[in-house]
Amino acid sequence: MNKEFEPKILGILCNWCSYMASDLAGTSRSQYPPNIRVVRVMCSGRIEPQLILWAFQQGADGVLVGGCNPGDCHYQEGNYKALRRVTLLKTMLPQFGIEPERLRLEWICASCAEEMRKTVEEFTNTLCRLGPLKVQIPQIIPVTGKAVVEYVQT
Amino acid sequence: MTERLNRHDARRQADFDLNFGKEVAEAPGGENLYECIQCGACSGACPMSAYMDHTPREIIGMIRSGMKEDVLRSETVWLCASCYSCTVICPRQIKITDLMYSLRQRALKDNTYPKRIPLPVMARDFYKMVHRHGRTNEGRLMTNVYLHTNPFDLIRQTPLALKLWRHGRMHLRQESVEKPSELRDLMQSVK
Amino acid sequence: MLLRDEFSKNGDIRIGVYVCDCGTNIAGKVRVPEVVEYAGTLPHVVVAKEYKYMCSDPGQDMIRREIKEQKLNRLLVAACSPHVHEETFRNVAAQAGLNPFLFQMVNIRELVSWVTKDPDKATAKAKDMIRAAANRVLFHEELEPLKYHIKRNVVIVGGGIAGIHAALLLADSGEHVYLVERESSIGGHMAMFDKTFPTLDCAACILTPKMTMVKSHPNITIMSYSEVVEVNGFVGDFKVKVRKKPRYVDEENCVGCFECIDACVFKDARYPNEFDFGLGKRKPIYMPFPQAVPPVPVIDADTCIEFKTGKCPKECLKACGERAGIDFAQKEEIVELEVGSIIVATGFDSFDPKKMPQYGYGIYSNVYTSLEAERLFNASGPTAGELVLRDGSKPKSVGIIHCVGSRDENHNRWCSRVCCMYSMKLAHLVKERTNADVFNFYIDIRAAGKGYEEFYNRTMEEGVQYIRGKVAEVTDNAQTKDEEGKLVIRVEDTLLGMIRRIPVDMVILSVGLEPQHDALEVTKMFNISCSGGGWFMERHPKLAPVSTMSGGVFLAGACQAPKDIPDTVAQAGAAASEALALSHKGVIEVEPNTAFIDETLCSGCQVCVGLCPYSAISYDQEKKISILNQALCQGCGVCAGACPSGAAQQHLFNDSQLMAEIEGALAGVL
Amino acid sequence: MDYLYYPGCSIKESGIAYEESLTAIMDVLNTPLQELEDWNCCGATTCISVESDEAIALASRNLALAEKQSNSKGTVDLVTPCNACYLTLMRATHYLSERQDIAGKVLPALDKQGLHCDNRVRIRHPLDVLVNDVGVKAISDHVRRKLTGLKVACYYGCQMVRPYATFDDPHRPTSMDQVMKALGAQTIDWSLKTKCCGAALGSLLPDIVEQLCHDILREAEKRGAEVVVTGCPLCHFNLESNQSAIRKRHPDFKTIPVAYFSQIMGLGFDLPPKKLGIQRLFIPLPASLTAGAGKGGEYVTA
Amino acid sequence: MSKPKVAFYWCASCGGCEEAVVDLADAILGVVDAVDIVFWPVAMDFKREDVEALKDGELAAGFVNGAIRTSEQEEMAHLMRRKSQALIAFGSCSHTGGIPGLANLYTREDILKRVYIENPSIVNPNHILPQEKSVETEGTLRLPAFKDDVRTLDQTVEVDYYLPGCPPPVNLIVNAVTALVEGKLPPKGSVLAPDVALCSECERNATKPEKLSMKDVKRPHEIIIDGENCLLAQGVICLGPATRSGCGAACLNANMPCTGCMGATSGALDYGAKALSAMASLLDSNDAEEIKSMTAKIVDPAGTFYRYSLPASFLHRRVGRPG
Repeated sequence: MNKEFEPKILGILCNWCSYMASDLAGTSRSQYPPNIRVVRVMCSGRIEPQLILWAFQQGADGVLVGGCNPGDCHYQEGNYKALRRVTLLKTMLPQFGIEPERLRLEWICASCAEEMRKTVEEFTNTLCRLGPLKVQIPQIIPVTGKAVVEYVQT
Repeated sequence: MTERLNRHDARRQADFDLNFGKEVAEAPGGENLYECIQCGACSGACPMSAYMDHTPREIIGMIRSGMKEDVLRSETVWLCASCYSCTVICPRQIKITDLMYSLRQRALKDNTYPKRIPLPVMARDFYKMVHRHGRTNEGRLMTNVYLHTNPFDLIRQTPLALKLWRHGRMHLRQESVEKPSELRDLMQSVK
Repeated sequence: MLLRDEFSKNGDIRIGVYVCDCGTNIAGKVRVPEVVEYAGTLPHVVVAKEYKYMCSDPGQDMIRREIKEQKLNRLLVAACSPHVHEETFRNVAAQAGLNPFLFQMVNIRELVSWVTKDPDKATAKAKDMIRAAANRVLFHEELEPLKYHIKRNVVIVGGGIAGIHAALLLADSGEHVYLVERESSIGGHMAMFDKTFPTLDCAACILTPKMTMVKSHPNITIMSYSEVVEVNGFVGDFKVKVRKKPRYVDEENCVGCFECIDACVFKDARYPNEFDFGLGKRKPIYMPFPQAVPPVPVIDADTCIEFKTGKCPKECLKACGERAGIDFAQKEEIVELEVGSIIVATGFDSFDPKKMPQYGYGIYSNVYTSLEAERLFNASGPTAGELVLRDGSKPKSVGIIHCVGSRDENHNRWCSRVCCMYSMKLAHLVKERTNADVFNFYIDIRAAGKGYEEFYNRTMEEGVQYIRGKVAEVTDNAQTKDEEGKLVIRVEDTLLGMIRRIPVDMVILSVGLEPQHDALEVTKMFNISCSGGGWFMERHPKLAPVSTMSGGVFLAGACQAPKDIPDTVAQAGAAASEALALSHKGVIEVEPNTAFIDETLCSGCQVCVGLCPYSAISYDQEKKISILNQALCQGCGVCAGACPSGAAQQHLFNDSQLMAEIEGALAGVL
Repeated sequence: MDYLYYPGCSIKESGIAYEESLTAIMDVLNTPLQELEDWNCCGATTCISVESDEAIALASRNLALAEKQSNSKGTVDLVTPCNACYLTLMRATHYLSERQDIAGKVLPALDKQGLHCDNRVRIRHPLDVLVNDVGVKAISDHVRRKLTGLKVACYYGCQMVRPYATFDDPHRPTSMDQVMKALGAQTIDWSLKTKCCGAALGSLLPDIVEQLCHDILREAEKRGAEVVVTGCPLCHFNLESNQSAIRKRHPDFKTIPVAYFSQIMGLGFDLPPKKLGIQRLFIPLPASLTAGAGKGGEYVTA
Repeated sequence: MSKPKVAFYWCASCGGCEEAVVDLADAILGVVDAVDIVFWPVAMDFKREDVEALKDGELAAGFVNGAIRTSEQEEMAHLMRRKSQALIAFGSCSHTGGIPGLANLYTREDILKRVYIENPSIVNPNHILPQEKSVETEGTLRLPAFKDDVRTLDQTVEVDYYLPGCPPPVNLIVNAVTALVEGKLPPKGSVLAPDVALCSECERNATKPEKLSMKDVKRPHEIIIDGENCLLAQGVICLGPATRSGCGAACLNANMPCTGCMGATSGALDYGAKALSAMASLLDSNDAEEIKSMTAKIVDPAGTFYRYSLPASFLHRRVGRPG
């Protein structure tokens, strides 16, 4: 285990449950590793692989997707959509040499501050064990005079 | 107990060691120690509690308060029969039986175990026998224990021993594993 | 898409960053001046300021002033959770003439200063989060809040004391209320009780008048023997489907004479009455209790001979005669209601003590639950208020065991809050009716209410024995003569530090409260969530205790957490006034975080159509693309997440905003 | 299914009749037990009173041996008839999966000796196997001598059902009752099925243990049991050997035979009493139960 | 006035793109009329030196197909860039990496080992691998360097236009050449194909059920595909919803699912991620185990969703971690 290594975690959290749980972790002053950066979405059903892979490309060593417990989704079934996407994405990550443990889907209810704390702590430990993830990509050479990223429209 | 305290003396905080509770909580069985609500369900369920100097609930309270001496010299931890009634009934899921084991270990290590009851001696004799042979022999074990505690008991138990012998329920041969030294190495390497 | 450089070229984005100290809440961990200095170096940031309390008047004034002076067109406040002050600062922006959705809140309190030990790391994390937001706001656009008209009807789910009280309040203020109750009578648990603590009012005397008022109120429609099966729509405009179960007695035609019950071919009541937990008996056609509302009998198809064999002489039908109240052909019916708000008052279940076999419930006949005991004490209960055991004898000693199923990690971890008090009440009633010896076994006495401690003292004076200790077991194993034929309670008397065995004739288990067995389905139906243990979750534990995360859905009573009657009634009143405030406002504004579909990009693949939980997306046969109805969209973003071509997007959470935010969040060196 | 068999030290001595009868009935039921080679003492509740890591290592060695000896690549069933061994081995599996600190020491130490513990061993009590694998139906199919009318008190003791076991209820277990009923016997309904007999304190604190045993035996007697049936060598020893002392203190107490459930099953299967170690009991079973057994003699209730 | 000069070059690709030019059939005559082809290794005998001899920017357009894997391809890409006014990435491989791009799931070392040592049809007892330079008695032999990864054309040089497809559909090529000749090209950076996904031109789109979902995942060989109905509704992964149109749904007309050669529309930044998200969202189950067993049926997710676009994806290649 690399003691020096401070993993970066991106948490994409559902507004109604896991984000509330992090809020509650704050109000209850539970202390957890500062390695997580949080992006709030209204529902885990908004979270898509493109955001997750983007996070890995941008330097995240792990991505935590937080949604409501099955059956508790504020938008009825958004969390199940997240479950489907994450499940399929996890089968693909190893092909890219990325350990599936680096992507974590957790159901953390709004009152589960302790679970939130534990999750971040555990995840940080897991990532310390796995070591850093270094995605290296070639720059796209932009057409002179116009900012272009990726494919550009007609 | 070292000396009987005067009932009218207040217990002074200086005699208490708050770190003791933390240490016990670290060891196996101590997991939920600080969640105890002193409800007494453990003591109520315990078949031995009526014979103990402190009930299991009191022991937990004493650990948390830091009454190290009193706890480690208490007979309670040795009277536990390992029936686990307390563990399954505890509303805070404290593993009280396992807690008793870790207190026994501590008492043996610190040499503060109560000398009046034979149980600590038996624990050591049993441990030594397993250490030496890898298996135990009931007859020999009890002989050792009685010799180390009260040899008169040996005489008192003779009729029972004879009865067991007559019914083919006692062997004198010390059974052992194939290579006791390997077993000793195993135990040595986790120390 | 992500044309970041376009902004840098334009140079017309002007961001103001305001970092709050929150006293020492933030500044105690995060080095705010350093963060402010850093924020000032971020692209497009033209001003970065620190202030002690950004949400205070001077703080707000400063922001308003600077938005104008510095011509800010993006606003960023780094302070507490958006759940606390997002609304505040959106208003500040709006007051200064800035579209409120060009604002972004950065949570550096709950997510940073309160959860991080190390000041260096807290400071670094705060910087990262501000950078993420500064990245994100580049892609914000002006939006208008969505406005909806609110319907004035209210549906109340659950006809216990909470539902009854809320219904009367709303109805008196002129709103029309549908009171849906799944049992055949309203009244709930309170109707089972004999007396109520601590004043010992007779429950029936205070409840039944209210039940009658509900019955006769022109603004209340009682839908008993009915259940909500589906809820659609949103705040102001819910469509609620209710299933009316057939009771085989026509509510319109029935005059409440009960001649049908007398006439039933079963001369004696022989089936266990569920309302009495089987301690009393009923006929196949029955009233659960005499004061039931509506006062209309119900036929239990499982026990009625006509339903079982079709060969009953149907004496009930004959007795009813021209009144034509009996209707064997009645069918289940689905009724759809349109309402503006919903009050969920579904109450609680009691813990099943069979899960704790050490207490002998279901094994020894003289072990009762507290609710069974309530029925025994009730004057209109199975024993007409006499406390007698199953063999007809009066107990000479009674043990009341508190916290059964409560405060126990193996079962329910919470304190059920009412058991201490009702156990004292039962102890008092035992004393009053039988003068038996009463032992109450408790872990802690929780008597924190008006007059509660006094009631505790009163029962002690009456001679009730209080033994502090959680009972280990109730057994019929007698070890001495005086224990023969008795139930023996084994317990550590923790105050005396000794193990005791106490023989009694009757054991009452003070069972805890737990969420209704089908609470989970209820949360799904009403789109609300559960907090720990399955109790329905309020929007905020202190500041919005009866609201839920779903707009227009309110909570009343024990469905939210265990409560006694005074608290339940108070909360029902609060829920009613929330519903009333909503309907009086007439119009509601909601955050425009709805989805939209870029028509030029959409191929009409219809992946999104089936995924939308609100059926807000449909396929347009003419245009051959998918169309989104903003009015139905609730803003989950599932469509945006699934859309394979990026045509479906979500306002405030579009791809560019989220990716820019992620990029900013991760750009720091940890 | 293959079952490895961990006898434990007591079974080889005072509890020898348990082994004899268990082997006999398992053979009848076509569920032979294969003894674990080179097993060592589980450490009982005593070693862990001295040193916990060593105690877990000691018990875990048996688990590793079982994994080695078994043909199965998946779960290995290790049957142990002694309640204390059952608990101790089960505790080792729990500690290894729950306490990382202990597993971190024990597993490498085992590795050094070429032994591996992959958490594949499932500790089974014979009653668990009989009720859940063999099945009550199969047992009653093998009954050759129906014990109709025999009143037995099933005594389970503590460690068979607490705290780790999941095959039966920790307060009101029924597996032994089911087995006895399958033989045609009648079981008494009592609340002391899992009350502690004093366990290992037996020989050292005779006064206390006598009293505990007296409570149990007297209740069984009072409820009309003709024999107390156990599934643990230590329970058997305590309940049986203390009776003479109890009688001295409580003259109204008679005696009541104490047998292993496997012995009673053997009698129901009409096996010769000798093969079941019946002669090793201090207090003889009712003559009606043993007379004619093994020779096709019908059981006639007294 | 002389005709505009154009050149074609072939990097890491299968040759199908060259075929596509030939497939212009009659239309090619028009092309030859309109332009002067000065370099086309597959069809005409011009050499690299001939291109080097041109003035910079002398080519009106350079068409490069194939991905960039070797040093030679990289050099040629730079050469074509220098000589062309408009450099056009022609076909999936140069656009987004194409099939050769799937090699990015393996390291360079793994590939060489597999091809030259482990391959059962290879006899190479001394485990000799290709060398950039090898000295033989006849002299020193040189081979282009096999680079560490596969890159798209625009990860190598600036690209002005993209003609997507594997190979690009004939009508798109004609449109592009016509626009070039007429000087009516769109802004630089454009993809010369419609910016809307394939469902828009797929006849089966009309057959979709009201709520589209996949009850199970089937590979095309596992079922008899119904020729009329939407493949997704039949449980077959069809990437039409995520893929740019312009091909006339050619594969669908041959009763096979779209595998995504045309790449993403402008609304998606990572083709595979978007496609994966859509397919996963359609799986008709809320049960974790069931979802697992359904996703397990997609045996090669990276190959399924990034068949033509791995090098252009966010992750670009298998992640190599330090240490």
